[in-house]
Amino acid sequence: MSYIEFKNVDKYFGKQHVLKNLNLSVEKGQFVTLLGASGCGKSTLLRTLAGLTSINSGSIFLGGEDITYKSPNKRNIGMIFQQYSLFPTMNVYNNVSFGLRMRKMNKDQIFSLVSNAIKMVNLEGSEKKYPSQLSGGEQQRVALARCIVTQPKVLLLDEPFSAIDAKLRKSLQSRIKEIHKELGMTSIFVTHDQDEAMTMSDYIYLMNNGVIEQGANPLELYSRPATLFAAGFIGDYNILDGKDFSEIIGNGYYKSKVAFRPEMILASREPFDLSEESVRFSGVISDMIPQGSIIRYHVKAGKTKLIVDVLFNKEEFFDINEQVYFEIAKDHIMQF
Amino acid sequence: MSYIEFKNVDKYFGKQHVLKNLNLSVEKGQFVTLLGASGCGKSTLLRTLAGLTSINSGSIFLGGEDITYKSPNKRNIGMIFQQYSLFPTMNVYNNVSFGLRMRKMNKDQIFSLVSNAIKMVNLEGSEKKYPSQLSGGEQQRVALARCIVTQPKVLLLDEPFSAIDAKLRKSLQSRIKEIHKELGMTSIFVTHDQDEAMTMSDYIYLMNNGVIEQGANPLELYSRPATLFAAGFIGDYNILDGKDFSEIIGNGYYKSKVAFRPEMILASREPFDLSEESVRFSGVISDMIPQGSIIRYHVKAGKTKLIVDVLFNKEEFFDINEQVYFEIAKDHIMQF
Amino acid sequence: MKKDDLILNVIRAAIIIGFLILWEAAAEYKWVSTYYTSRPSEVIADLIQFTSSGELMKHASITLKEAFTGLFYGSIAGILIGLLFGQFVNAGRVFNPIITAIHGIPQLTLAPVYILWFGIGFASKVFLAGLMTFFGVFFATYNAIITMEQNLIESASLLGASKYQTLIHVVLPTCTPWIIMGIRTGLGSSLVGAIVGEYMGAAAGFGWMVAYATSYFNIKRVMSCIVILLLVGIVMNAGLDRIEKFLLRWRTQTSLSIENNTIQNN
Amino acid sequence: MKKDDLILNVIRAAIIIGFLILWEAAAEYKWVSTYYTSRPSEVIADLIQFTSSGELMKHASITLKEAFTGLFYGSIAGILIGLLFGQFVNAGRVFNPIITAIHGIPQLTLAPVYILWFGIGFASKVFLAGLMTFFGVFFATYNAIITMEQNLIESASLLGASKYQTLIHVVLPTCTPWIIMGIRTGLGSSLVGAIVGEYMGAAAGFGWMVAYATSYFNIKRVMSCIVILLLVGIVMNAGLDRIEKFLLRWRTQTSLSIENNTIQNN
Repeated sequence: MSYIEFKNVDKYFGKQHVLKNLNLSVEKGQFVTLLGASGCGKSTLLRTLAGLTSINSGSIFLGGEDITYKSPNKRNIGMIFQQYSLFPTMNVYNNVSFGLRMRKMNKDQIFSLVSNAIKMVNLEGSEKKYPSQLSGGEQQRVALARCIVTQPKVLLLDEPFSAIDAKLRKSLQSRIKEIHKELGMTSIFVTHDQDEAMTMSDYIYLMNNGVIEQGANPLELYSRPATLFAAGFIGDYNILDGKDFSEIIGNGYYKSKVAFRPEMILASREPFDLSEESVRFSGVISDMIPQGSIIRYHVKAGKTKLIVDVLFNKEEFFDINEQVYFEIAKDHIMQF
Repeated sequence: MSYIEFKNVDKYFGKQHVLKNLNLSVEKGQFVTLLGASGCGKSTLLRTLAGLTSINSGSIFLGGEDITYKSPNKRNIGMIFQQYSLFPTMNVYNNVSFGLRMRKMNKDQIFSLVSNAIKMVNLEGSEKKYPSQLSGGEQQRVALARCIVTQPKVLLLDEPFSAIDAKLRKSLQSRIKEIHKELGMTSIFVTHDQDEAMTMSDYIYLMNNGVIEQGANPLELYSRPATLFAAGFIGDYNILDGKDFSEIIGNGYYKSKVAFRPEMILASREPFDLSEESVRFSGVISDMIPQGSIIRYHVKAGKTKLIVDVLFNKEEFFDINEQVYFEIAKDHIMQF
Repeated sequence: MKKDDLILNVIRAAIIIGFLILWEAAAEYKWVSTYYTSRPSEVIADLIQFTSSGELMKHASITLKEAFTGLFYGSIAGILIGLLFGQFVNAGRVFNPIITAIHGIPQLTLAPVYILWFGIGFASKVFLAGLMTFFGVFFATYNAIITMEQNLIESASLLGASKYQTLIHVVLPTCTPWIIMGIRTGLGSSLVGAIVGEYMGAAAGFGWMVAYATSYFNIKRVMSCIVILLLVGIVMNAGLDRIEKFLLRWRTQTSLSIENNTIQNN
Repeated sequence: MKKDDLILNVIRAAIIIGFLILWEAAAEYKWVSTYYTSRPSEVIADLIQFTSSGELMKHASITLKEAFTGLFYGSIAGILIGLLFGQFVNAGRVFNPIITAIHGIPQLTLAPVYILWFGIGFASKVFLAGLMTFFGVFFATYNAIITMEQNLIESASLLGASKYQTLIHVVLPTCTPWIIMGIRTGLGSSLVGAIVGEYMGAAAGFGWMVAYATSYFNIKRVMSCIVILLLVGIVMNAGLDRIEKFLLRWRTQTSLSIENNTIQNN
């Protein structure tokens, strides 16, 4: 049995079926992400594990023990919320020491544990500050320290970065990942941001509408989406009707939907040689968008619109309205 | 003379020198971006053009006319703010018609202009809704319609997307760009997000600390930053001490700072052949991060840390701790 | 949700009816003296007599007229002065603390002075009611203006509105919720002002009736008056809710989402 | 900023002194009758006499004792019942509208009844002052609890706090600002309650003094009382500001940033 197990879990809010006979497992020490659009049930799933939301049927196991009906203050699970979860009336030190004080630990022990936790999140010297005097990123670091100081069995992160601006977000992400490794914690992270999920996770559960669409490691999820939904959610897959695609490559082979990634397409001013392993088509550049290290071309092939990504390491570009030739290996064309 | 000209503009807030003898010009019909970190003076610059903030010295010209002391309600300049700028007591129709009503235009004329503007931002049918009933993205579209209906000489956009979530942001960006082209407007856009700036602009002014660091079109700014600051701000340039870099490539040639882009580096398991046009080094992979269409490797070469971007179009990767060989063309190494 | 509300209302009604029965029983079995508390049946009988004799209408209309006249002038003055200080920011910064200090004197404690100045008739009550309304409306208006989102005013200006147009079309409507809140508080205060003013010295009115009944130990009439005040309060609040809902239809109806099953096993 | 404040205070002082001079001049040159308005010099003389004779202390201490006793019991009751209904949500949903309806009766209008019930002594004023405090504190406490950020309670629970620990260490401290605001309003209301109660029937106290002075047309004494009330108000508010600042030191000191040069050429 895995460290965390959800078995046939169902949850309704009124008539809304939020979690649908859901099964899921997390191994000890993993950093697992629940990825999905808002309303897919990912936060509810997290809250049921914490005990903040009850379930209608099924069971939840943690470390082999059935915790389905255990109250949240006895589960020893840490959780970081999207925002506003520091106690506003307490300074940083008292926030972090809260969990230990509730356990009536002695003062010296509290002091050494809290100091250590505050050091881990790089907030030494801010012990006497109040949450209102801290930035959003600092507040989340205090929230993190407040969790880890109690040595929880699992750390839950409910979109902890969404209120934090882009620059700080990256450093906070890597700090959390480091602490996760350092303390050998088991962490479950909820996000709607696929880049965040890809960067941070050992394993990703992609959720949709109360069910798990796919569970896989990041690279596998990215390169081998199991369903059309997964292909649509992850990366910027070109998703076309098989009929339309067959038309532009001049070949009636493809039936249902096809999906392929924009960076898998080779582009050239000259036609490609024929090959058994790949298909070819031509199109006209309709837009060119530099995106960091890549250039994204919008291409019109017949009536079909596609995107093609090219590494931005040359200083010559295709022009708008230029006719360009493309090739893609058959291996990289997925069908659903 | 250009359509918009700032001549030797100075602005102080108290003792703080926010705009430092600044000169800038914008051609008619251009989509120009002021890019910079918060506090660099970009928003202040925009506000001085709108007349919302006065300047201490210098002059501002619009269409050849000196508007330095003209009051904002006579400048005929449209502006979209970061948030909260719709009149909460008016429904969509009345918000959009506000500018025309203030000019006492007749009702039929207002109706046709407003209907047209609302159609342009795809909000037909929402005329009777109040701002509180609209999403952030819809509110910004109404704000856009409210501006364009008065046919302003210039459209100013002060970080209009920062309160809007990522998915909606893209469609709003392209809608604004389309309308800009359709109406042949002159637009000035303020942002701290380099990706946004790259995607949207005809021309970018990079600002830092009250002065303009560089003015260039997006591709030029990306591939030929004029200063070390520009290189640090744009893209994810590797910026190294010349001494350190000389050391890892085994060549004493580089003196001051060097900068090169992560996607310009070629990577291979085999050593590269010697060449006059490029330098070579080897390093150990310390981390691998999939980022959309690319894989970003963190590399340790001696004591120096670098990042290397590779297109994510193979399914084989370098392993963590693997020794890898790298090559980069001398042409792509910038020195400051 | 509807069903839930119904159950709540049934429970509330049961509690109130239970209380009335207990009160009647307490009087019937002499657990308390009706000399001090009267009893529901007596109060109802008196209410009917009080109403049908036309006395209620006579006294109530005097008091309401005093209160509403005060409310009207107090609100007008509060809005105008609030707008004035909101527009001329420096004047506002000078005078606002002075007005706050004067507001620190509880106006009701000055009732005797106003009676002295304006006599025991209509004017003194109107003045007291108006004064009690004024402060609330003034502070509401002034604070609404000075804390108003600057972007709105800037947008209006960029769209070509003059300062006057901005005031009429943007500033005033945006401040309406706070002004209404001020007037709403004022409505209660003006009634209190009028009634307490009548206690201090008057020859008619609802307050006079209460004071008069008390002095003759006519406890059932006092209770009748309390019941009427309770009803007036409920009706007035319901009416104000409606008016407010109409005037402020541009605001979101925030629905409190109550998740019932949080921390249930604690 | 400091210099700015100084200028503002000088202007304010000038306005107040100017007003006093005008008042004195108006009396001197008989523009108004001192019979109705007295004059500053007379008021100051009376203030000195009133204070030095010990009368002020005697009456003020009675009134303050009534007010503070009422404030104390009213606040305690308000906090406790607010906490109770905040914890037992369903009870709160049943009773809150009933309490709101009762609150709709202006308490001061019931002053005669309380005099009747509790006599013209200490008890009736304490009851009135307490009642006037109770409602504000109750609503403040109750609303603070039911609108409290759910995350805080959930965090406390996840960190191992029991329901009781959460109440003591998280809920109560987080609600403090609103409770203090309620008590603050209550302080003013309780004073009004005590004074108006004394108007209705008493043999001593500040309110009795005002009513007594008025009935003998001793206008300078009435003015003295107003000045004292003004001073008490200012001192009390300043004191409360300090206490609040200390208790709420965890809240940000939001500094209003005023950009002076917006839309200046309009």
